[in-house]
Amino acid sequence: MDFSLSLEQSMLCDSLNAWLADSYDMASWRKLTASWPPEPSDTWQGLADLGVTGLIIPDSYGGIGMGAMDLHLVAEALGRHLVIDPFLSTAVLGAELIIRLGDEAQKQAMLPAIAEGRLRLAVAHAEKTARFDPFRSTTVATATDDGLRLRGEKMVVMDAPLADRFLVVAQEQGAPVVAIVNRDAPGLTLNTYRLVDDRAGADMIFDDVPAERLGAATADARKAIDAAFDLAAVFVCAEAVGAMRAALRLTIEHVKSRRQFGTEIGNFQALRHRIAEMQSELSAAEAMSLGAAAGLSEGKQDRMRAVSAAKVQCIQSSRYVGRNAVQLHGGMGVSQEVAVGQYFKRLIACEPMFGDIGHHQARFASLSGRAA
Amino acid sequence: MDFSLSLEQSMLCDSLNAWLADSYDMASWRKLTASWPPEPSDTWQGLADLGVTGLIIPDSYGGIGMGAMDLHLVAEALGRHLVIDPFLSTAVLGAELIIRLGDEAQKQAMLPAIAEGRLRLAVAHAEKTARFDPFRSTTVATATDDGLRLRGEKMVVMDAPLADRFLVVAQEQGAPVVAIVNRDAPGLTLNTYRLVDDRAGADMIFDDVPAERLGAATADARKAIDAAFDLAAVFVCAEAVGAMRAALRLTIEHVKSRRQFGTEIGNFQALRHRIAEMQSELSAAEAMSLGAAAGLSEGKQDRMRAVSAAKVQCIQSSRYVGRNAVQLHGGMGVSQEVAVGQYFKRLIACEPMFGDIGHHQARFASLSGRAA
Amino acid sequence: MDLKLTADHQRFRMEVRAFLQEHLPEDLRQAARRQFHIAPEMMRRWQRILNAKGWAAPGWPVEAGGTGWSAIQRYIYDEEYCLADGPLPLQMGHGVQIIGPVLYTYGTAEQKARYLPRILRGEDFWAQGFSEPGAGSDLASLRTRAVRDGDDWVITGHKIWTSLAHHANMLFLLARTDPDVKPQKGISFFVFPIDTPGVIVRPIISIDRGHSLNETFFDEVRVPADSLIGEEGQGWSYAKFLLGHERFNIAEIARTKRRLQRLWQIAGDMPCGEGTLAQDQSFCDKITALEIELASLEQLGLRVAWEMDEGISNMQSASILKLRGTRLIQSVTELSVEAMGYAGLAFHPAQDGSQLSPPAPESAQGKMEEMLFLRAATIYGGSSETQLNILANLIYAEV
Amino acid sequence: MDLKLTADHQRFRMEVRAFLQEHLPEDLRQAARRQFHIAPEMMRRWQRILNAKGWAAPGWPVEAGGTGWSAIQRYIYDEEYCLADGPLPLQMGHGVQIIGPVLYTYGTAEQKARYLPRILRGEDFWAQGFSEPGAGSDLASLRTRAVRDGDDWVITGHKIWTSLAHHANMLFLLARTDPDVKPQKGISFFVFPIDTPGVIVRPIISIDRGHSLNETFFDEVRVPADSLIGEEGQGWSYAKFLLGHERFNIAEIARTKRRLQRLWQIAGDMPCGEGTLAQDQSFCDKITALEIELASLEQLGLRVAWEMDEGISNMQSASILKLRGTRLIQSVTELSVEAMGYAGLAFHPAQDGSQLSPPAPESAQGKMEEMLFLRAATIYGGSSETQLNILANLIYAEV
Repeated sequence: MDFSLSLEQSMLCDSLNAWLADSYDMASWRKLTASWPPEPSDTWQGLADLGVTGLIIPDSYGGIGMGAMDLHLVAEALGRHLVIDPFLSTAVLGAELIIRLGDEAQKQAMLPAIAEGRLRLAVAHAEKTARFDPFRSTTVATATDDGLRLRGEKMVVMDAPLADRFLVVAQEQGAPVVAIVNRDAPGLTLNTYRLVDDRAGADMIFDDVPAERLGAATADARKAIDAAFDLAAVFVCAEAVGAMRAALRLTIEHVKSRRQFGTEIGNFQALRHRIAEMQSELSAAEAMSLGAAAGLSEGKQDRMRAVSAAKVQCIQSSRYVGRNAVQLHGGMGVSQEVAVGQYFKRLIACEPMFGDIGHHQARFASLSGRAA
Repeated sequence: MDFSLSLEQSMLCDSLNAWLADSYDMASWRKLTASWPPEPSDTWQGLADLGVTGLIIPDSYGGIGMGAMDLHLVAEALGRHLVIDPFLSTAVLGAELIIRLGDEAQKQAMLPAIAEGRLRLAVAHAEKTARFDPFRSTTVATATDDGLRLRGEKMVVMDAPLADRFLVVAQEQGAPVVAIVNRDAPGLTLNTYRLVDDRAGADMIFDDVPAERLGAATADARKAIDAAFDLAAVFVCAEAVGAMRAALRLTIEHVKSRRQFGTEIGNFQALRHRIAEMQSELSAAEAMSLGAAAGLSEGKQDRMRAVSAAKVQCIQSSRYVGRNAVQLHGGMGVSQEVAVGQYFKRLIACEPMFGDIGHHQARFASLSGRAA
Repeated sequence: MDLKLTADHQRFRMEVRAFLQEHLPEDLRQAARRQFHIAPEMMRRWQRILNAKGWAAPGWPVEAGGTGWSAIQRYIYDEEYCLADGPLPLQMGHGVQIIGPVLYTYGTAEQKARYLPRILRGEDFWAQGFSEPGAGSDLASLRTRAVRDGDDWVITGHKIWTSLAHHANMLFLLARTDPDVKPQKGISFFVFPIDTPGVIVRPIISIDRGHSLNETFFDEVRVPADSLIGEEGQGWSYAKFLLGHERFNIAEIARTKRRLQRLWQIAGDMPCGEGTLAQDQSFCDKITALEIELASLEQLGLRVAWEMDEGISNMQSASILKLRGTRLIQSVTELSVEAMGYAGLAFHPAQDGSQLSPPAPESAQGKMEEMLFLRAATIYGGSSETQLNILANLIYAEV
Repeated sequence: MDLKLTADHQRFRMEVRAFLQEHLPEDLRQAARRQFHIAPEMMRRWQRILNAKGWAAPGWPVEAGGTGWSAIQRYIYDEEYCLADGPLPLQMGHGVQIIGPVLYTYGTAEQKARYLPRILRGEDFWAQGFSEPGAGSDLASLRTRAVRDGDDWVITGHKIWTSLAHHANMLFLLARTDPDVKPQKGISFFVFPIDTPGVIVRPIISIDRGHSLNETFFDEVRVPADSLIGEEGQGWSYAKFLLGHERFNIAEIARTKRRLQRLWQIAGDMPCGEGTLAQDQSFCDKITALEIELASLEQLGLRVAWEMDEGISNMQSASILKLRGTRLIQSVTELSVEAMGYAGLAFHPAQDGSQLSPPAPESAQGKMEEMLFLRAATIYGGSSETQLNILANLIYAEV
């Protein structure tokens, strides 16, 4: 057991943090989120140049082959800076699905491209008729001579407006399948919109869209999707931890600078205690999130239990930290002009991703041994 | 709509409060609760002399025929002083069951005796196998030529060690029945113990115990029991409101008198806010409890909804007020020597009575119209 | 003690319900359901309909042109109004609820005649200027000043949170007219047209991407002597006069009752497992807990309404209502967002128009924006922390 | 970073589990399950068993007679110990956990030789005298004084919350030896037999009707010079040295894990509707929420254990563990009482004997008493409010 950073991890964090401080300060963030529809920015190439888009991609496919703990560090840093690049969609969920499910040709075609920053993906999994269960998909894939055909609808596909290709979770004769769809595929319609945290999303309609199956027809797509979603959920937890840390820091700076009734408002004991409780929530979320990252390499039962506990804890902590960060900023907390509100919205956006508090509490309960 | 006290109510409150201040101060309370097994004290006669044991009993049976709102005032006062007399068992639940269900002879025999302080009752309704539903009774009543015979067990019969007679909720061929049992009935065993709040209770075993049916065999015992239990639940809410009020008052006095770090601890903002939140909880509980008392005369649906909302709100408020009252007293809060712990325990004792928070939340939900 | 509504009250409720059923336009109901910020033109139309009925100002006395209703009648009216999806009255500016009462209580006959009828008819749209940057709850520290110059006052300063100032044609504000007395004294109350030279309104976009808030700058704004309301130096006490009633309104009990109905609707529209979220026990438990909190708040609200009618001033209850009411608003709006799942992430204020068919069901439209904007509910009108401070003072003074 | 326990750790866990399975007496397990206060005779017997195994002092270094275990090993040991229903070590007094570390760190060779073996063998039962009436968390304001008189010290004063002093034969306390320096200085650390003339122990019965707390009075208690531990005037810093580790223990993570298992058991034993409370979705949700809180606390605890082994002092984490751990203790014990329904009301401490067959199931025995006593968990060892004060100071100092 070792909680300290390895040399490799320290170097990764240092270079990433330096780049973020430079390229992703609040002013840059505001510029990046100002225009609509969103345009690909050179921040993506910046992340690729740092190696992080290939973080979990094996060396043999041009990545650096690091693990979940390393990804946790990266996610925290990205969350601290409210990064809006399609990192989760491409370098985490997309890459993991390809690694777990793709055939050799697909890996060769896509993984190095992700590592080098040449490929952006979006993963279409949510549907109006299924709450958080990707296997309740009503999007149907039909096998034809030259691949698959897709019919159905997906909603809130994060990063879709920026994606070069899509990975679509569908069902083929009742079994889950992941289909690769090109952006310019005939029959594909995108309705794009901002997400609440100023990332980009879209609803997608598939009207007999040609697609390619990810991996062999015999592969266990269910298992791969389950594992990839758990990795993605931990990424979201870590991102929330980063966002909480930044929101708390902004709040402390605010209460220490703002004066009322002749003193810094940070001196009022009720606010001091609130700050302390926020730190306590952040610590609990961070500890559990790291624990879940470690748990990803355990057996399925332990993995799912740790991930669900982390998601619930992180949502609860996010709510406490986010709400109080806004509250302690006073009126300016609800203004777009002040950064804290953006962190609040990122934390809100993290809630439903890969299962909300109700979903994961129920999953945790179903996995718990009720020992005597 | 009128929240003010009538002249009659003011007089009742004044005389009751004066008597309580005199006969039921903390020193007297400690004396009353010191001995075990409990002995009937003259406080019961004191309450009868004030007229309150006959509060809900009609004039025609020697009572003063007042209503639920008046009872609420009395319950609050009794809660403020942690009264341990069998008031709820006798003058509320017992009297109400007799009023609703009893035949003329039974009313004549028991109601004036209650009003005059000559009769103490205990109502046996809880069983190990049924959580809060008196109609899941496994205590069986069998009709014989000269009344009923009872077989079964009851637990936690409040005030049983002090009771002259028992009203026992049982079932007779699947239908609920209330049976009157004399203290000295053959086949009856009592295992007595203190309750957590220093009232007296007992488990009861009925081994072919002779009993008398309360009311006619054709009477609707279910309806009467339901209504009487709702009245009792509101009484418990009001008692909790009184106990909360006293606990809050003690706590304010404590924080205003205790000094630390060179100032009254009550000046610390975190404690000031806690006190304010306690008052807010108390106000919400009081408002809802009074609303439920008013709701007792509405139709069954509205009555049950108001009572359940009140019980849930009062338990929640009790928890907040009780826990913080102890906490703000510091170490002395967990000592028997200091009054606040006794209030805490009374509030704990109020929780399960006539349905706990889970029971009433579920009941409320089942009654709620989910309007579109 | 008799806590039931009378038969007269029930008849009144039926009258209100019938009127709203017939006269509240469907487009306004829909707008009120879907979005937090409503176009001023729609609000003016509605105000004219209310005025034709004589209900333009539910809180005013008859002689000022109001309904003369008791507080309990207003409580009933508000409940029916909210359940019918009536738009938030403040979307019509601060004329009816804030400046009206100040004018008919402290204004001259001439001021009343000039302003009150225009408010009733929806002709004037009023913005308020109380808060200042950096002052927060410390209202007495305000720095905007008004200096007497001949027959005029010259106002210079900076206000913040001037709601809807960009729609308003009239403005009222507090300014310091005497810097030499203690802070609460020496503050006066002014009203004037917002297009008076020297007034600059700058929008503040809130985190819901909506525009209802503004900063307002006053650069030597010259207004005539009769812009002063009441006595010079008494502005602070007039403002305080408003606060108790405002806290009652901010608690939004009836509106939250409607929000809870909407929440059931959303839950019923969201698939979950084999059924809907409204069939998910764990989620239902969360709604039920909020319904019970609402039930006790309704009881508290009725008591406060009765006290208002009896002339009993209960400062504790006003703070408790504000405190609990705004927390409940936030809990209900947060749970509404939770109900939406992924669909809540799609962010599309009406003015954005960036998509065709929203992923969230009709019942949930506007709920994310509402939740975001209402983070401010525990901040404006005296923050929760301020209410706790006030409460503690009142409680300690009693014991 | 590698957050997994090693294979060595797993082997250690198995060794502990096997030992406890074989050697922890069933009557002690039962006592630990059923009641909060355990007879000293039982504890002494257990201490002798542990000592025979060499595990009498898990936290001590080998040279002092301890196990020399790392903090992570101690964490694992504690978990196995609690899951096996081992009795709370503090029921054996404050020898192993509190005075031992002070003695082996600051005591003279002679003091170590005299006291440590007797602690290990369970021969001495130690009580602590830190708190004073009216001082609360303000430890530095203590007023008990020790005055040098020839070769002796003469101690006069009044201590409160001297846990288990009525079972103890030895006592340690803090007393002021120099009234003229600033409050934190001038405090010294003393140990002496509790039967020294002038010591009077008065019981404090707690709201669970149990007796573990006392007030202790010192009326010119004369103790020899070597009763002083370490340097004169350094007592405050020795006491502070203990606090971090104590906070870790007070969080009772492993014991609460066991409490949650027990809670499932109680729920399974309580009928509810057609089934049991363990089948009631709403109740299960409440347990699950606490299990998740425990899971994150376990992660936090492991990190703190690792930091201890690395020699990293993290004062924030210690306070956070105390804060969250004691809240969780209270939530779990409260929910255990809630689970009992009516049966919880029957109050029967072991010494009462007023009834034959308790209405609550075996799994729930002692739960009401435990809940009541543990209201103190957020008060002792630095109240929650104190932890928040400490935390805020540490956080502000960082930014």
